[in-house]
Order: sequence, then C-alpha cells, then structure tokens
Amino acid sequence: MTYRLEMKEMTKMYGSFKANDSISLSLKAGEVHAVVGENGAGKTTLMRMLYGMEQPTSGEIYIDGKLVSFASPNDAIANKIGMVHQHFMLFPDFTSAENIVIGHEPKSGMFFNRTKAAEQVQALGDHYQIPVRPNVKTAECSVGEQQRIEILKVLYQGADIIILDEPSAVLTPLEVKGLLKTIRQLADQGKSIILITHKLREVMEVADSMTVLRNGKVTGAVSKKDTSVDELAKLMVGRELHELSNRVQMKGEPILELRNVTVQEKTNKPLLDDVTLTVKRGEIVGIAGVSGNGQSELLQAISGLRSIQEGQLLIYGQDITNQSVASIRKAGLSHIPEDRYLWGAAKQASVEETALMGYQRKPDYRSYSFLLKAPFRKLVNSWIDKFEIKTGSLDEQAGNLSGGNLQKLIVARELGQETPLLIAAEPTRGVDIGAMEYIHEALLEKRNKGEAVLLVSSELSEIMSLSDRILVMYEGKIVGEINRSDASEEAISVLMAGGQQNEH
Amino acid sequence: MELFDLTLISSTLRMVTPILLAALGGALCARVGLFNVGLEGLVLIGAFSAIVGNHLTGSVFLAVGFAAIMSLVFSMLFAYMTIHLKANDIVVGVAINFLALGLTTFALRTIFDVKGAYYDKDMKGLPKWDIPVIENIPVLGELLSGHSPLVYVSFLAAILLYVFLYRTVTGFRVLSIGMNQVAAKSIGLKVGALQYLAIGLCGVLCGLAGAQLSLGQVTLFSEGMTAGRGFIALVAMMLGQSHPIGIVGSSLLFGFMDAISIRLQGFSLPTQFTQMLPYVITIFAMFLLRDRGMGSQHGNQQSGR
Amino acid sequence: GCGANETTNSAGDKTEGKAKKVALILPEKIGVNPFFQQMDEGAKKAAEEFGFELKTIESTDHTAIEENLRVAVAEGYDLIITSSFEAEDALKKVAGENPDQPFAIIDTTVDLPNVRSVNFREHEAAYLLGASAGLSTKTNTVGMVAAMDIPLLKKWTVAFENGLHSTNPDATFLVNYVGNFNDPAKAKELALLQASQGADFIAGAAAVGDLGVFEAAKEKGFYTAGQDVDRTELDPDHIVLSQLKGTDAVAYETIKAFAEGTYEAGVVAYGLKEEGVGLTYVTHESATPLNDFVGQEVVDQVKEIKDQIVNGELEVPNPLEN
Amino acid sequence: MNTNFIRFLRPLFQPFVAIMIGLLTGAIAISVVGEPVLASYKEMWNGAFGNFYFFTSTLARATPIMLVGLGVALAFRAGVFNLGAEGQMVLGAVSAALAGVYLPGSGIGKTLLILLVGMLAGGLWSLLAGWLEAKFKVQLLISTLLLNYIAILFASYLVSDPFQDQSGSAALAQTVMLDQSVWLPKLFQGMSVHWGFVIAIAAALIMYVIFKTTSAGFEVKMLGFNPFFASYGGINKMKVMLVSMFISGALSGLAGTVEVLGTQYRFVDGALTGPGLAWTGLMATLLANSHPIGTAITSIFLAALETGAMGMERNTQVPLEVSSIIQSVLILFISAKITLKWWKRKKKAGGSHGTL
Ligand SMILES: Nc1ncnc2c1ncn2[C@@H]1O[C@H](COP(=O)(O)OP(=O)(O)OP(=O)(O)O)[C@@H](O)[C@H]1O
Ligand SMILES: Nc1ncnc2c1ncn2[C@@H]1O[C@H](COP(=O)(O)OP(=O)(O)OP(=O)(O)O)[C@@H](O)[C@H]1O
Ligand SMILES: [Mg+2]
Ligand SMILES: [Mg+2]
Repeated sequence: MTYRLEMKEMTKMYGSFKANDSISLSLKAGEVHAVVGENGAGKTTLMRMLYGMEQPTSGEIYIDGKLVSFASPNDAIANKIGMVHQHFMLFPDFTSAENIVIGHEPKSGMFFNRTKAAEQVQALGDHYQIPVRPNVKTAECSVGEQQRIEILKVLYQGADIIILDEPSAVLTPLEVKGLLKTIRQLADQGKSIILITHKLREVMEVADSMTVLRNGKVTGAVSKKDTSVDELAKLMVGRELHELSNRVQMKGEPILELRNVTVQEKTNKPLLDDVTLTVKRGEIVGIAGVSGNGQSELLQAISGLRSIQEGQLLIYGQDITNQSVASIRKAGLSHIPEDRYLWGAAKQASVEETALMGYQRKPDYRSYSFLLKAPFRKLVNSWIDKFEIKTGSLDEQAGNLSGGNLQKLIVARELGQETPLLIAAEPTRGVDIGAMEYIHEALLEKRNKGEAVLLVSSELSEIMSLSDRILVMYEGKIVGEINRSDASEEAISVLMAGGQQNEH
Repeated sequence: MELFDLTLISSTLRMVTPILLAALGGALCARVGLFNVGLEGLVLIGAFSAIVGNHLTGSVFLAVGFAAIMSLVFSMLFAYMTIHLKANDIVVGVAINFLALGLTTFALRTIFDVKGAYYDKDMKGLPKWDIPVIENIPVLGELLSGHSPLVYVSFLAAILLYVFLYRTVTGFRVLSIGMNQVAAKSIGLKVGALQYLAIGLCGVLCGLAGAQLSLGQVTLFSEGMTAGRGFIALVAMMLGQSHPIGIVGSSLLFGFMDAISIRLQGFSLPTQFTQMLPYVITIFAMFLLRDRGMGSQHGNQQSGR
Repeated sequence: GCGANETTNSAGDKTEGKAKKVALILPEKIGVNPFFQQMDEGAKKAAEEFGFELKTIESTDHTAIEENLRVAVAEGYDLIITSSFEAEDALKKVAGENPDQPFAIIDTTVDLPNVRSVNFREHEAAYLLGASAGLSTKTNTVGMVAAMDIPLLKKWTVAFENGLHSTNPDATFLVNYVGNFNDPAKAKELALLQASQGADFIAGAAAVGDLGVFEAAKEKGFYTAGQDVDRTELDPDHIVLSQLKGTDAVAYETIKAFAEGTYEAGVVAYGLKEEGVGLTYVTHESATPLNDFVGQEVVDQVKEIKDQIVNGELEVPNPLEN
Repeated sequence: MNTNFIRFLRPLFQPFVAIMIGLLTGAIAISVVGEPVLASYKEMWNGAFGNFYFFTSTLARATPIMLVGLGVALAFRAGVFNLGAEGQMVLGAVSAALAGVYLPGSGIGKTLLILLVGMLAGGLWSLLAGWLEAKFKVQLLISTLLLNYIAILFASYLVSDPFQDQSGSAALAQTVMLDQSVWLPKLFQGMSVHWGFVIAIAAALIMYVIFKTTSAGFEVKMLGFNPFFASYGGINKMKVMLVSMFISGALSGLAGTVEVLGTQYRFVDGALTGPGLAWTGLMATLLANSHPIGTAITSIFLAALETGAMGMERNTQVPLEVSSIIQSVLILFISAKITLKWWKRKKKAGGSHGTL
C-alpha cells in the first residue's frame, strides 16, 4: 500500500541554525499521526513546510507517491492538504459560514450566495458532527467554536490530509473531548490527520502512530501499540520525569484580598460579580472554570489592566484598588499573562527587550535613567540556562522563538521579579512536558518559600496537582471552593458547568 | 448675503464629486491594507489626461476613458512598488504625488507648448445632463438636474462599490485582505492579484475624479489644479471608515461645509477662519463618531513600523 | 592618457563669452503666473536685441531664491534681475554682501545702492477697472474673485472697490477668495455664487483661477475682466475688459537701460502715467471690439478719470500704504 | 565565492540597485528633452555636493527635514502616526517669530528662549491631537492631518492681519524681521548652513542614545511594538503616548523655529509649506525605518536631491519638471525592497511569491 503522504529527509535552515534536520515521516489514509517533541524541536517548522508556508532547504514531499513541491499554501491546498493553525486564521468580522467558504464561495453569477453558504456549512457540520452557528460572527464565538470553524474550513476545502498544530492547548476539557472524538471520526471517514501536541495522554488516546522530535531530529517513530506515555516522555525529553516536590505546610497571613469586586462595562451584565477571595502566604490558589466565565477579567482587574467599579483590592493590606499597573507591580505582584503574544511579548522586540519588561526601572538595572545592560544580560542568561530556553541569541526577535520557548522566557521573567504574589495564567500552555515540570516545580518552590500564587488554568490536572485550594468561577461569580484534599475532577466539573456545590 | 440658497446644494454636489470619487478609490486601497496618499497625484494625472484625450480625440467621452486609463497606469505603478517591491505605501504615495506634478507640468509644455495652464475656448467640456422627470420638479429639479454625467456617476460608483464589496465574491475576498492579510494568504487567496484589482479600480476612480475636475467643473487644465483635493479625499475616506456609504456622507459633509464657508466670507470674520470651518467640523464629526468602527488601533497598525 | 586632445573647443566657449550675461531669477516657478511668463519674454526680447546672454532661473521654493541669487553672483553675471516681494529678503542679504554687483528687482522696493527697484502702481489700474464696473453694471452688484485674502491683493480688491464706489456709490461689492493661486474649479464656483447673488460684472483676480471665472461668465452670461494681459480675445462676448500690467516692457526696459548705460540704482515706478499699467480700451487698444456692456460712453468717462490720475488731480491711494 | 564578501555587500546591494534604476529612469527623461545625460547628472551632483558652498547649502536644506523627520520618527516609535508635522512646524515657526519680535531682551539668552517657545508651540499643538485621541478616541491619523490646515490658516491670519510687517511694501504676509542678535549664527562665513544643523544632528544623536540606552526609550519602543504588552508591563500608555506626541511636535516646531532663526529671520506665510518640508521629513523617516541616525542620513540625501535638481535647473536646459521627475523616481526606487532574492526570483521561470 502506498502512503498518502511521505516526507523524506526534510531539512530547514534559518541562517546557520538547523530547525529541522533530515526529518522523514509517512502517513496512511485513515491514520492519525502525532508529532510530539519539546519546545523548539521543530514541529511547527516541519508543518509549515508541508503547508507551503516555508520552503525546505532540502528534502522531498510525496503525495500518493507523487513528488510535489509547494511554493505557497495554494499548492498545498490544491493537493488536498489543510492546516488548522494554532493561532487561528480567522476574519473576525465575517460570519462562521463566510469564514468557512472563503476561497470557494457558492456563487450566483458573480454574486456571493450567502444563504447557500450558510446551508452548505450547516450541512457540512451535520455530516461531520462538528456543530457551528453559520450566521454568527467569529469574533463572537468561543475559542472551541472558532476551532471547529477552522476544521470545517479545511474540510470544506476538500482536504484529505489535515494538520492540527496544538489544537487542544486552548480548549476546555469538555471541548478537548469533543475534539478528540472529531479527530477519530474524521480518520474513520478516511482522512489522514497529523496532530501536534504536548499532551501525551491525548496522543495515546487518539493517535495510531507517532514521530518524536528533539532538537530538529527524529528521536523515535513508533506506533501506539508499541509504546506508552512514559516511553514517549523519555524520547521527548531524553530523561526521566520526576515527581513534584513535597509541600511545606505553613500558616500565612493574607497577601492578596479581593472584597466584593465588581467589574462591569456600561450597563451590561457584570463581568465580575461581587468576587471575594483571599490568597495567603505559602499557598497556591487555583481558579478553575470554563474559559469566558470571568477569569480573564479577574486577572486584569487584579493586575490593574481593567478598572473596578465596586469593591476593594488589597495586597499586604495596602489598598491597590484602581491603581496603575506599575504601582500594583511595585506593591508586590508579578504576572504570567494568559495570551503570550497579546500581553506577554512584542513580536518585533528582541529576546532581551522582551525580558527587560518590568525591570527597566529597577535600581539594579538602571542608573540615571540609563539601562545597565551588563548585569541584566547576566540575569537573562541565567534564565536561559535554567529553563533551557532555545534562542539564537539575546538579539533574536521574540516572534521567532517557538511558542513554548517564548512562554518559558515569560515565566522566567515573572518568577525573576521575586514578588510575594504571582498570578499565573495558563503558565504551561503549549509548553512541553519537560518544561512543564520545571515550571510546576518553580511554582511550588515559590509557594514553599512562603510566597503566594494565584493560578488560573483550563487544565484541570494542572490545577489539581498544584493548588492548595481551588475556586471555581461561573458567570463572573465564584461558585465554589474546594480544598486540595477534597478535589476531584467530577466535583470541579459540576461546579464549572454551573451546578451546585455538593457537601463533601 | 444669503447663507442658504439653492445654489448651495447644487454647488456642493459639483464640488464634492472629485473628492467622493477619489475617496472611494482610496477606500478600495485601504480595504486591501494599503494607505494611498497618492490620490492627489492620481487625480492630477486624470485631470491632465482628460484634457489631452479631449484635445486628441475631440470626444469628451473618449477623453474620460483616456483619463481613467492613464490614472490606472499610474496606480499600477503604485501597486507594483508596494506589492512586488514591498516599498512603503506612504513613501510611494508621496513620490507619486511629486511625480504626477512634475510629469503633468512637463507634458503640458511638451504637448501643448504652454506653461501654467492650458485653455482652449473651443474645447467642449462634459455636457450637463437634464434628468427627464426630476428636471421639471420645481426645487428638486434645480438641485439634482443639469449636472455633468460624472456627478451622477460618482454617486452611482458609491452604490456599485457597496454592491461590489458586500454582495460579490470578489468584493468579499477584497474585504478579507484588509481584515486579516495573513489569514487571506493562508487559505490561498490570490492576495496580490486582488490588491492589484483594488488599486486598479482606485486608479480608474481617480481618473474619473480628474476628468470631472478638468472637463466637468471647468474645461481646462492648470498645474496642480487638484489643489489638495486628494488629501481631502483621504480625510473623507478615513472619516467614512472606508465604507462607501460612509464616504458619501463624509464627502457631502465636507463639501457642504466648504460651500458654507465660502458664503461666510461675506461676513466680518477673517477669511482664514471661515476657511477653517470644514476642517473644524470634520474633527467634530470624528468626535461624534468616535465609538464606531476602526478604533485607534487601526492607526497603529498602519504606522511605519 | 587618452582623450586629452579634444578639449580645445570648450576653451573656445569661454573666450567667446564676451557677451554680457544677465540672470533673471524668478522667485517661483513660471508656472501659472502670466506675470513671470511675460517678464521672461520681455527679458528674452531685450537679450536678443542687445546681444546679451540671458539665463532664466526659476526657484522651486522660497529658500531657493537666496540660493539662486548667490550662485548667480558667484557665476559672474553682469546684471541680476529678480522679482517680487518674495525675493525682497534674499536680495537684501545678497545685494548687501555684494555691493559691486548690479541688481534689479521688479515689483517691489529694495533700498540699496546697487539695486534698481522697479515698481508698479497696479492700484491705479484696478481703480479704473472698478470705475468702469460701477458705470457699466445694470444690477448695481459687482463682484470680484480674488486668489487669497492676503495684504498684497488689497492693491487689487480695495482699489477696485474704491473705483467702483467713486462712480457708483450705491453699488454692492462682493468679494470672495479662492484660498490659493491654482484652483480654477473653485474660482468658478465662487463666480457662480456671486452671479446667483445678482452680480452682472465679476472681475477675476485669482491668477489661474481667472480662467474659471471666465467659464462661469460664459455659462451664466455675466461679464468679466482679466488681469495682466489683454484677455478679451479669449471670449469677447463676456470678457469685456482687462487690467494690464507691463512686466514684459519693464523687464525689457531694465535690460535696455543696462545696455545703454543708463542703468542706475533707485526706485522707478510705473503707473498709468508711465504706461506700466493700464486698462484695455482706456489706455491701450485692444484687438477685440468693445463690448456693448461697457460701451464707448463709459470708456470716455473712465478716460477722463485716467487723465485726472495721470496729471495728478486725482490720487489713488495705495491700499498697502496706510 | 567568498561568503564573507557577499555578506558585507548585501546591505549595500539594495540601495545601489535602487539608485541605478532611479538614475536610469532619469536618464531617459533627460534624453527625451534632448540633453546630455552625463553632463546633466554632473550638474546635479555639483548642485548638491559640487563644492563646499553647495555642500553646506544641502546641509542647510536638510536641517528642517531632519528635525521634522526625527519628530515623526519618535511618534512612529511610540506607535502613533503623526501626520501633523506641517502644522506643528508652522505653528512653531510663527510663535518663534512672534516671540522674537515681541519678547524683550536680546542675544543668545533670547535665542534660547525663542527656541523654547517654538518647541512649546509645536509640542502643544501635537499634544492636542494626542489628547483628542487619548481622551475622546478621535483618530490621530485624521486629526493631525486636519489640524495642519487649521494651524496653517491660523498662522496665515496672524501674519496677514494683527502681526503683519507694516514696514516696507507691507505686501507680504510676514512678521517683521528679527533683530540680528537673536539669529542663529552661520557655521561658516557666507555659507547658508547655520547652527540649526548642529541642533538637528545633536537631536538625532540624543534620540539614538535615548532609544538605545535609556529606560524611557525602551518604554516608548515597547509601546510602539505592542501597546498591550506595554501596559501589561506597567508602562503608562497614556502618559508615554502624550509625551511622545509632545516631543514629536516639539521637534517639528523646532524645525520651523530654526528656519526662522537661521534662514529667513522672520515668519513668511507659505514659506515652510511651499517646499513640502513636512512630507519630505516624513519620507526621510520612512526610508530610514524610523532610525534616528538613518533619518539624519536620508534627510541629507533627500535635501541633496533637491539642491541637485536646482543645480541642474540652473546650469542645463533640462527643465525644472524633469528634475522633479528624477527626484520622485529616485525616491520611489529607494523605498523599494530590491533584494538579491528578488533578482534570483526574476531569473527563475514562473517564480512564485506570496508566501507568508
Ligand atoms: N523564522 C525563524 N527564524 C529563525 N528561527 C526560527 C524561525 N522560526 C522558528 N525558528 C526556530 O526554529 C526552532 C524550531 O521552531 P518550531 O516553531 O518549529 O518549534 P516547535 O517544535 O513548534 O516548538 P513549540 O512546541 O514550542 O511550538 C526554534 O528554535 C525556533 O526558535
Ligand atoms: N503571527 C505570527 N507572525 C510571525 N511569526 C509567528 C506568528 N505566529 C507564530 N509565529 C512563529 O511561527 C512559529 C510557530 O508558531 P505557531 O503559531 O505554530 O505556534 P507554536 O510555536 O506552536 O506556539 P504554541 O506553543 O503557542 O502552540 C514560531 O516560531 C512562532 O514564533
Ligand atoms: Mg510550534
Ligand atoms: Mg508550541
């Protein structure tokens, strides 16, 4: 049997840096193939070459045994390859249907038949059991729905080979379940799927075979029946993973207090509704919830990026309600933001500049408004060593870092602030399991030093393994609090879905 | 002196036509992510070519066509420089303005052997169209009838552009480019070709704007006769948020205020202050429109980073 | 070493340059301004006649004027002529620094021992034009479309109004400003507006904008007048008068004086008396027959006023001098 | 081939090709009017750099362009598109001229005071646009463009009515001439370049140092790169934007002021807007990608194109219009990203473009 897709000896150089080093990979019809590897291993680069977004330095691509070369995504699409980018490629002001049919619109003469487009999209969604609302603007859709739109778009274009780059990183557990089901269904209908992910449990659940990359090279090509999560992890990081360290118990005074905080835009429904919470020294408080239930607003309110209409915010008893970001940071807050490209970095800035944010006015790194580069570079280099951040140099553009490496840089930057309180929003999103271990360890270490962490994550396992207490948010309110010892996935899920808290 | 009279409206309609046409053209460029400050130059090329066309063919309609073609040619220069050679759109626009001024002056000398202005009393301008039924309605007839065809064309162009952008497939794709160019490329749209199309249409519209100026409003060409209308068009385009109907509104607002400011000259205010009126009112209009459409981020994205 | 043997004729050029060199430095591009165009023509004519070498240099913008003057000095022109208010400052500087270099400036005064200042009294002609308008109007409303509301143009607008009210005290005077010198389309709109307000005579004083005024006249059937040269031939049915300004003659005379050795520094003013300014039919003949709107009777009356001005009985105040 | 050598040449390749194409197009234009191409270009070169006098004239002309360019560059760096340089420059110039006439005192102290007034006027006018955006979300891109017209008309009013020079012919809309004691001295006797050029170069260097080494420069830059990132990091978005707008306008105001103090010695209506200094400054910035030192260099380049064109106009029969055509064609191609890749791609049959 011929392969549907074969990539042979693919190599990609960025300058003198080898992002992909003669990688080969093959894929059959109806097969789900996972590509895993640590951050910066070259997964995305490989896929960009397959989709015609980057030209390989050397190597060959065969589709159904035929040698092809892609100068642009057009050529890839013409060869029935579709890609769902991790950072979605959507037109926010267009409806779902418009986003899906664009490029192959149903026409009446020269006119765009929008009614027909909506019908086709509805039918397509029904056929693959991928529900979307055809006439809603994508800007108004949840992340999960946006992703379904992306998948339908690829299907609408007639793709037989579908690339999914970290599709589950931004989804809620429920949405992940749906996605995995969809992937399986598509494969059963004869589609070939390449799945890039860091979540090995997902890989084991859905993939038939996998390729493991490290430092641009293939370190393993295995099929599901011959492997396990542990083996994959070892192939990926090249070492065994450790257990998390022990928790030191301590009785701490409150560091962060929110008292009846309400955030509301004009007269709309409040985004945060009378939220009261406390984070004490030596604890990690986890916030669970389906995304869009006020977590973002909560973090923005605490960090000073959003004004509060009612209530009070205190750090160490000092009132910081509606203070500037700078003074709140000074009062003792550091912040790993949820969207690293929007809040956490500037793509055009260098790695050094990205790291410098928040340090530029610290006396250690500034004298008479001049920046002291030498000590700062030393600091950044220490982060790079500690977190194994892969970057060409400090002058590399932040936008050229792989997503995971940028995340590690941001985490290092915020931990480096050594503030009594850290807000960590999705701290390990898109980060490989090795790095995830580092980050989790670092958060625990912070806690054990007697500092406090407010953790927001859509990853229930992350919340459960790290948090001392778990608060669940629903529609802008805190609807429940569960202690570490009582936490179970079921209990949290019920609260997240708006159910009542049972006695435990 | 009367501030408001019938001529106010009909004068506004005439004066606003070149601005409206050019602003629609500018909007097309904006919709494919290019800020075209070269409108002034493109209109000037159109104005000159219309006169040349008329001189050569003796037919006003061929002359208008010639103007459209010549502006189209120069808009293709804009397109080639910005799309293929990735030149900064503003630099190219400014350079095109310079180039148009130089070329038309130069050609005026070489073709007509005159400096400054070309005027031929026997040259026929665009006819005034009397609209059959409306013509006879007392007030309305005076306002709406008896303009040059391009006046009607300009408003028709706004409607057609609306239909094009919001009803046709090609227009839909054009819109997508301005919204998210990276995404448009990623799904394999021929972004370059669509940009060429939009810029080409912009050229045609600017050519018509020029023809209205040199054959519709007057029948002559003089150096730099656009006198800043291209920049006003740019303002009208931005104020109208690159939406055809919005642009009709903003152009009319500006034209109306300009007409009022002329009429205010008779009163005791210094002329410089009456001349400020349209600009002040436009800022005020922006203030009222502030919560709509493209926020300030849009400006950021267009900056020369 | 090659090509060293063919430089002889360029040396010949230099020795031949015995002819005196005159530079005419215009403060702006000749462009839309017939004023400079004529000056250039007058100078060319004189240069040809007296065997001078003439170089006309147009200045691209304000700062280029001084630059051009300095270069002309450096390049050894025998006489450097420039023109207009815009060049005043530059000439003051350059002429002050080069006291042995003869200069001339047309249309304004620079009070230096090596500068001949040649002035016009345009207001006298404008006054006559206004007087004719006052006598000719049937609707008792007269308009003027001027380029810009700047002091310089008061010589036209204010003197015109004075002349108008001298013959027709009750006439309504309308004036509108285009806002620049290069917008015939807007000038036309202004003329149309004034026509709709009842003006039957609308004078143009808007540089190239006058062409727009003429078109409006043709369209709406009112009467109009042009500037600087006889514009009546463009459209004798509507352009019934022209206010004249002999920049060509003045440029010619300046070079002639230099050729004949009568050039001297100081101020020379050309008004009605010196025939440096004028009005068609009144001071100068025109190739086109007189339009009935004005009529011989009016011309005769205006001729009388002209005579009064020429012999000093009537003094037309310069609007810039109070 | 030696790869080091190629790497060294690569950055020079683009401007080289651009200038070649520009000159070639110009050559065609010159031939069309039947003039000798090489001789005309020689005159162009002479007009810009031919001798010390012309060289200093080029520098004098580059002075306001550079200052405007730096102002625009600063705003760009902060992520705002300040199209209002013209109005800010004119308002700075007229305020400086009036301060020079009506404030008491004389000498260097007063010169400094006038410079300050000019900068303040330009800065405040620019700040107005910034404030309208920050407070009322009135888009800066449009408001600055509109405020130009208002500023220019207002300045025109000031000098054609209440503050007009009534001495002499009183025909021009201009202020009276400033006392010689407050003039910015010329750098060389009899040459047009004045201390304003030194100020402009100093401004470029200071700006370079600020962006390269200071925390304030860092904050401005980050705001320009990503305003969300900036505010997340504790940078006061509003304050940095407003300060940037103020300084941006102040630099444009300074451009007008040094023209008044160093060249014209008074404010003349239209003398600053006529030559299109503001647009040229904007181009200088865009060609240099908002780099301060680069802006200084491109300003001199653009000024040289202008003085060169003047030289060509003076000494050849090539009409003025042709030199403006050459100028614009040169600018067009300088802005183009002509790369080796482009060259190669042309060679490859059916070469492609449009990848991400
Ligand atoms: N345009 C570029 N220029 C230079 N280096 C690049 C560029 N794009 C990617 N890289 C580098 O190539 C390497 C591989 O990046 P790639 O994005 O493929 O990693 P990845 O496997 O997708 O990582 P992640 O899991 O973090 O997403 C990284 O070290 C990255 O910094
Ligand atoms: N909009 C963009 N512009 C330029 N480069 C980008 C952009 N988005 C991503 N990149 C770069 O492309 C490569 C792949 O990024 P991609 O968008 O696939 O996310 P990723 O690396 O998988 O990140 P994540 O860890 O968030 O999943 C990275 O090197 C990244 O820096
Ligand atoms: Mg990746
Ligand atoms: Mg990743």
